[in-house]
Amino acid sequence: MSLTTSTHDTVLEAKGVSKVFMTSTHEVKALDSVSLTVMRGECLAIVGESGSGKTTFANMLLGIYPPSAGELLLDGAPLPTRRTLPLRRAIQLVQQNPLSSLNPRRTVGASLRLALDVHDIGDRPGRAGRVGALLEEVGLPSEFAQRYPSALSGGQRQRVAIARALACGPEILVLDEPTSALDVLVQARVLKLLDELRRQRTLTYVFITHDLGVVRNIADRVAVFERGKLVEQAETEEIFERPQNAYTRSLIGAIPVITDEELDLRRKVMEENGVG
Amino acid sequence: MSPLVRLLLKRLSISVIVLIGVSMLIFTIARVIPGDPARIALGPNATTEQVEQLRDKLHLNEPIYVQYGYFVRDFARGDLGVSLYTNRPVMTDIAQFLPATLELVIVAGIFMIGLGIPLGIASARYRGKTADNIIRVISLLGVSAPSFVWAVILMLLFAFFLPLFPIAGQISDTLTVPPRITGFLLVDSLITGHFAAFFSALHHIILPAFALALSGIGQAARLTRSNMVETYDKPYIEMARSYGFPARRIANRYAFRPSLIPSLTIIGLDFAAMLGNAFLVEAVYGWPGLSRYGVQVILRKDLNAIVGTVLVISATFLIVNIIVDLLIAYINPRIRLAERSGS
Amino acid sequence: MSDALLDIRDLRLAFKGYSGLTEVLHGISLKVGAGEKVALVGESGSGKSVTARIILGLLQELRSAKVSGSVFFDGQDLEKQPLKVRQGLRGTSMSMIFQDPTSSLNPVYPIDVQFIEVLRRGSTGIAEADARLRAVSLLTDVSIPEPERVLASYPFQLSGGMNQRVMIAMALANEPSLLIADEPGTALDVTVQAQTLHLMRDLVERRGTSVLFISHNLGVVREFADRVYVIYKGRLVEHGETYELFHNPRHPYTKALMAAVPRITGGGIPEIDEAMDGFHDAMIDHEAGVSR
Amino acid sequence: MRRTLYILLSNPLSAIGLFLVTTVVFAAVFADFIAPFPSHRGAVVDFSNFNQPPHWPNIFGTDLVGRDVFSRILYAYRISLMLGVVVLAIAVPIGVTVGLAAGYLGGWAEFVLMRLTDVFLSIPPLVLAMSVMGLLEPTLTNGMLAVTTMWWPWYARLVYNVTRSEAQEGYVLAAEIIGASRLHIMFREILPNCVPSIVTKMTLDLGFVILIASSLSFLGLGVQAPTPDLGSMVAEGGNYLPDSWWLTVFPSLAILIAVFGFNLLGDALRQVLGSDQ
Amino acid sequence: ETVLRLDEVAVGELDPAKASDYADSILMFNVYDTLVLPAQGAPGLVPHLAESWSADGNNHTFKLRKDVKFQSGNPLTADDVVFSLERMQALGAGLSYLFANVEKAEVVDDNTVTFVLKEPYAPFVASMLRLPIVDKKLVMENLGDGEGEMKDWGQAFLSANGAGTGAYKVTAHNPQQETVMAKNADYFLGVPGVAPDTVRVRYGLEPATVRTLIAQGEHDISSQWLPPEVLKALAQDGAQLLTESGTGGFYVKMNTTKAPFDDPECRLAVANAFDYGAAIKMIAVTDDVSQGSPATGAIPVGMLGSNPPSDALAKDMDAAKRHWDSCRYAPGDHTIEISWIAEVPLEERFALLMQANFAELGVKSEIKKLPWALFAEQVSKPENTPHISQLFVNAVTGDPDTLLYGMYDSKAAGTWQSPEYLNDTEVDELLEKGRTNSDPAARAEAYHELNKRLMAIAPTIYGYDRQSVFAASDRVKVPALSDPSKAFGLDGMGFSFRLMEMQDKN
Ligand SMILES: Nc1ncnc2c1ncn2[C@@H]1O[C@H](COP(=O)(O)OP(=O)(O)OP(=O)(O)O)[C@@H](O)[C@H]1O
Ligand SMILES: Nc1ncnc2c1ncn2[C@@H]1O[C@H](COP(=O)(O)OP(=O)(O)OP(=O)(O)O)[C@@H](O)[C@H]1O
Ligand SMILES: [Mg+2]
Ligand SMILES: [Mg+2]
Repeated sequence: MSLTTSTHDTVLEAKGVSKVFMTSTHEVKALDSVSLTVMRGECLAIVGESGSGKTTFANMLLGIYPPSAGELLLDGAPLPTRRTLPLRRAIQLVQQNPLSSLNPRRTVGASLRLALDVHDIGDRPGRAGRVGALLEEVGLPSEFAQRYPSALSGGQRQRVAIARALACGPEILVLDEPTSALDVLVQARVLKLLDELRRQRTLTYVFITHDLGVVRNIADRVAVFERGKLVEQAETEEIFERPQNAYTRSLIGAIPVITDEELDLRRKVMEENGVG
Repeated sequence: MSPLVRLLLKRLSISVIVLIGVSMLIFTIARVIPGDPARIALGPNATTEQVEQLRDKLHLNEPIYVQYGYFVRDFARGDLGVSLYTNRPVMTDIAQFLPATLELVIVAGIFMIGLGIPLGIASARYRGKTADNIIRVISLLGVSAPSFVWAVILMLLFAFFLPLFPIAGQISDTLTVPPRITGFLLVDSLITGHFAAFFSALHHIILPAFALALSGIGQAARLTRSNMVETYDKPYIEMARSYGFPARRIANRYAFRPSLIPSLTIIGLDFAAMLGNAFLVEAVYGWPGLSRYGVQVILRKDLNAIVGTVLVISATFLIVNIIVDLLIAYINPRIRLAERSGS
Repeated sequence: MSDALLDIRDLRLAFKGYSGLTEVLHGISLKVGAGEKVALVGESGSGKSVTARIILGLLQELRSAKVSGSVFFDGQDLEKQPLKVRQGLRGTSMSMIFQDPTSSLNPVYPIDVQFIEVLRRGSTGIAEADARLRAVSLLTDVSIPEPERVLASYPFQLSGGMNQRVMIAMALANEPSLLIADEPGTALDVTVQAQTLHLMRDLVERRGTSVLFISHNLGVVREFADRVYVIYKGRLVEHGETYELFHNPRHPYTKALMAAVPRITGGGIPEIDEAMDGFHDAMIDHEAGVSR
Repeated sequence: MRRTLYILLSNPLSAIGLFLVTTVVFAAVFADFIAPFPSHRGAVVDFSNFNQPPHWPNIFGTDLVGRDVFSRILYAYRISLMLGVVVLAIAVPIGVTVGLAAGYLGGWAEFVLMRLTDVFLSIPPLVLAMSVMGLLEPTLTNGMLAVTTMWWPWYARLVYNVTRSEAQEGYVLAAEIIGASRLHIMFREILPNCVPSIVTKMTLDLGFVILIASSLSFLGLGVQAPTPDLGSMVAEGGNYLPDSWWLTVFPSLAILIAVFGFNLLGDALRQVLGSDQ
Repeated sequence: ETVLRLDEVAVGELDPAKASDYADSILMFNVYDTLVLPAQGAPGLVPHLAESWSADGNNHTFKLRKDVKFQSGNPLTADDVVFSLERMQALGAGLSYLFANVEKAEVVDDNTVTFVLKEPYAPFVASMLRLPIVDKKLVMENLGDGEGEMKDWGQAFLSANGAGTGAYKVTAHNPQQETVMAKNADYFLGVPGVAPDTVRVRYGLEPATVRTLIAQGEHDISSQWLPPEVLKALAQDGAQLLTESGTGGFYVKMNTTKAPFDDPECRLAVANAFDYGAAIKMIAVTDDVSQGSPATGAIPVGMLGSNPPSDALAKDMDAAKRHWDSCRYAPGDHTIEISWIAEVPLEERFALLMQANFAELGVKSEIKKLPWALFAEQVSKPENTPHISQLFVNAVTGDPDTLLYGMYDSKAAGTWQSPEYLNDTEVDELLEKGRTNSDPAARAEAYHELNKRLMAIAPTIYGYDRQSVFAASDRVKVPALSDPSKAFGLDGMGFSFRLMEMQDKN
């Protein structure tokens, strides 16, 4: 199922991107000259220890703040921090926390509608119908448009967040730990949905997560961050079967698993890594 | 430079800007209040030439920005001008009346914090119980009337019908007033060891200070309660409970300090608002304070005195707020240790 | 019976709200033997954390919570004990690692203040310096690189993972006989998580501590627990030895749960049918008849 | 709505609050029918029955020119409520807009707007109100305007604080990423989340506006005789303490009851709307 | 030692050249002396600092006593008198307008001084009651900053210190809080032992406070501004009531330049509609004591030119209606603006009374409360002056000229006293006659005529003749305010502390 990169062109590129945060006490180098490419239509997973700069990278992709050094390119053209509407439309985000990412005082419908209104998608009367269609697309009944986020479960909220990101018809979807707050059953449903959507709409995903099990099953390629640096980047198979970097190996070696086959795989990696 | 010092400097510079804004605003306002200050000052029988002379002397015939220039020049020399109403330097008047008001407001502030916060803590600790309900109703009643209504009600109850407290003034008439050192009667009488005067002053200040403080007490209790209740729902309180710390300790140590942070800002504002409200109470209790002077000078369009009084009150307000901010910063490590700023 | 350190019988819980009572637990009975590591797994919101909080007696004080059933600890019915006794157990004989690391530490006190206070619960009158030394060694145990710096920090200055490790160290500090660990690894990387599991296992072996381990990370459960209870919407649906349960899940919910875990060997995202057939089936106990 | 009502009525304190507020509003609206002496709202003098303690039919006594205090209190409620409503209707939108803009836009807008707010907040309210009156004729309308001038900064500050914390929420970021305009984010996304705090403060404030307005009328600004006004009644009656206590005590209690009612209601609303500042 | 405590509503102005109101007068009469004093219990003036005086055309010469020393120890000389007048004229504040007609004062010798008037002015000697003599030497030593030779004329110094010959010395003065005075042992007339040793005048006490303090024996004499109800309550509690008979009245002034009051018939109509009886009832304190007595015309009873008490004015609705019928405006044409001074709550009640009375004529009115300063400003232009202003006016020297000239002379319009803007040649002529004719009988005649004319054209509703009522504790006896035979015909003079007697009860 994984798509080979050769048939796809580069859609997004980071060239030596760094980010330094200045706090009153010290400087935090959150990202240290990271260069990576994202191919059109692929799912690139970003994994790494906590605090390694994954969210920072995502935020810069979305223009929330500018890189301290380096540059970002979209389709080969520089990606400014101040986004025009079409650029905004092109890259969308699904946030980590599904509760806070939805306005508690606005109905689900209103939140979805916003994207349509801002980007002037469809004609005004048609938009209500589109909202319903979007909800159905993420597997929710269209009546949910009338509901407030507080009346939804975590998984349902996350689906609404996905629907909203999809509403403007983006090319690239940045997903920052979209399932970490969900239990495995719900997580499986959301992942399935994401996978299907990607196929249907030929989307490009930048998928940030801690869960290597998830990575294994959804990503085409994996980028591993450690302390602000990109330490390894390879196709998913490669990462799991033949991890090159020591940190990557230790990650894979420590994944808690539930089946014997998985145990075998893990053991293999651990042995290569020299961990007992 | 420690973050606290940095914060202090930042707040101070902002306050200076605000104070400049206040001075411009009040300067303009004082000059658009109808009524010719010169005419009012000279009395109804003054001739037009006399009025014109005084207007010239006060630069009233010049454009307002020029007048402001004169004001700034004099202010830089520590001169606020002469009050047309008392014929004394405004500084002298303020020095005379500010301490009485501050004394009243500070005692009221002590009531507010000393009673309001413990009541709020108790209320939160026993939330849902009878004690909580009683405290809630009391504090709600406290905030349900302005200080002057409380002043009148308290006076009626505790000075007229039940003569426990004197009804007016700062000190009993029969006592000699201690020499003026700080201007704060309570302090001066203590310094000079004049205990009769001290107790008399204390006796006199209780009722007005309490009237002034009542809504503040209610407000402080309510705020403390609601913030504490919110804090009680925080996981770290549950965690403290899971370690079996006694309820008292949890209330006073674990829950109180975090809940104080949001309360403090409002309590600070309230405290400062008392400065403005004091005049109503001062009027009822014949308290020789600044707020009353302020109202008098406004009615008489005593330009210099208006500007001076307002500046002093604003400055006090700002100082109180700076103190509160520093306190918050001190309690809240987040502000003390790192002010987050994006690059 | 008496060998179970913790014995929960027919625990029920309901919350009073504006819309009336909402039942959350519908009669949970579970046991944790001395020195045993028992896991409680299940969907989010199924009642795992509330069960833990009831054991510590934290929920009972909530006016909106209606609790019934009994909790035996060391043969004593806790519900019948005076508050003082219950409070005395907390932090000494039982302690808990809370689910949300950052918000479970007091934001206005540095770690050392909080840590020392916890240590004093265990050994009253311990000198400040000794307590500090002990805290340092405990933090080192949970792989914290600069324990001194961490002690001097406020929670907001530490990462979620660090805070979680601090909490784990605190919970282990007084070597309780019952440790309740509510999702102790959520904020940790897999490597650090493995380290903390190792630490808990060590405590169990050394001190005979019992652990009630709550998680929805089935991989971790499988590696750590001796026995597993599966909970679904306030009811236990399956129970058994870890190996048994993972190799032969029998309840439809357990099966679905197992199937939903993405495997690192690949195979795509598992298919989950939307209909939750049989999730409400009666409980399946792999040990029925086996007396413990 | 029915749920709200149900919740209000199920708690005795909020039920009392609702009852008091309803009573006060009812009294104000139907004063013409309830007041035993409707004409006493105006310039009636009756020197055969002046300065009398409570007696039938003047249950709250009579004032210094012989008017029924009870009737006047009923009519005073009318003025007070109107004043409160009008002042808030002007002050709140101004304050809210300033607060939203400062809190959300940050930077220079924040600096300028909040310093401006600080300037207004740090001038004693009465001075501020008087200065406005200084530019205008002393009438009821202008009195309202004056009170409004001193009132908006409080809302600016409140909304500013709420906005600042709301702006950190994910939904704001989400709207930004979608590309929503700043106006949309301020007024459609953030504002609804400030509403509970605002509504609560408004109920609490309604009482205080009444009080401040009366302090103004003491200074000759605002409501003019013979229109009854609670604050002036208290202030003027205060001169005749303790002998003619009814002149102050009843209007004081009237203020207390009305404001207490609004506060109870505000508290209850705060719970229902789920906003504890 | 005995302490007398009293209070005044206003701020105490200590500078004698700026003294204008009652509180200032009390300070002035005790700290300073004047050349003459009003006779007690009778009209006329008696010598004081001046032993004798004589008039020669426009020149008035006063012979000073030789034994008078200022509180500073400096002897009083003619130089001081001249200085006091010049200072008064230079500052132009307070009651200096009384001396606008004085060309100059000249030192004849150390003890003789001559005032040269520009025009004949019959009640000139009475106006000496308002020329307190200040200590020139002391003032010159304490000149403050200012331009010109006289710098600030000692204003800064005199606003905080006394420089007089008076029976009491200022020991502390805070214009808004209190003034404390002590006996001057070296007073040239001597101060009796029973007079209070110390006097404390407090400012701005609330009526309720004064009421309670007196009842509790912590206060001695109230101001005259206590509302009648409070006085009544105090009297019932056993306080004594002191009175000072009026040299003035309560005047309801109509703006004669504004319709409908530019028509005398309309003015007469409302003057007749005014319920004089209710007004008297309103100000009654006890059966015997009242804050006023029925007015008989423009001049208070007992003053030169007044009508007898039997001519008391009364409400007459028929007459009122008749007058309005002959007025060129219909009752509904205008809304009458009735102002009242915010500092005088009693006036609100009169405003209400008028509103009710006028309504009987079908006249609509609206009430407007004005703080004093705003009022004083507004009345300087006829178009800003309300239809109706309420004022208490008195003769500052006891002579009708000082009462009426300022109110009704067309040249005096535009001050707080004259919101009528009356412009009537006959009135002007009579006023001129009254002030220039030196023959008392002719003056009396002129004022009678004036009184009649003022009744006929009714620029004012003459509410009542004012009488000041003070509540006092029984610690103090004030013959000048309780015994008519000891009373002075001048406001504030009754508060000569040296004539008071403290009953020491401890
Ligand atoms: N606004 C900021 N100011 C200062 N430091 C920041 C800021 N945002 C992030 N950082 C720091 O930058 C580093 C990278 O943070 P980031 O959130 O990108 O990590 P992450 O890889 O997303 O971690 P996690 O997996 O825990 O979400 C961290 O050390 C963090 O403390
Ligand atoms: N204080 C409370 N008031 C009302 N309902 C509550 C309260 N605490 C918990 N609940 C409800 O009880 C149910 C069980 O909550 P609990 O926290 O035990 O879930 P959980 O199994 O720990 O889930 P998760 O895996 O997400 O932590 C949930 O539906 C929750 O909404
Ligand atoms: Mg992140
Ligand atoms: Mg949980």
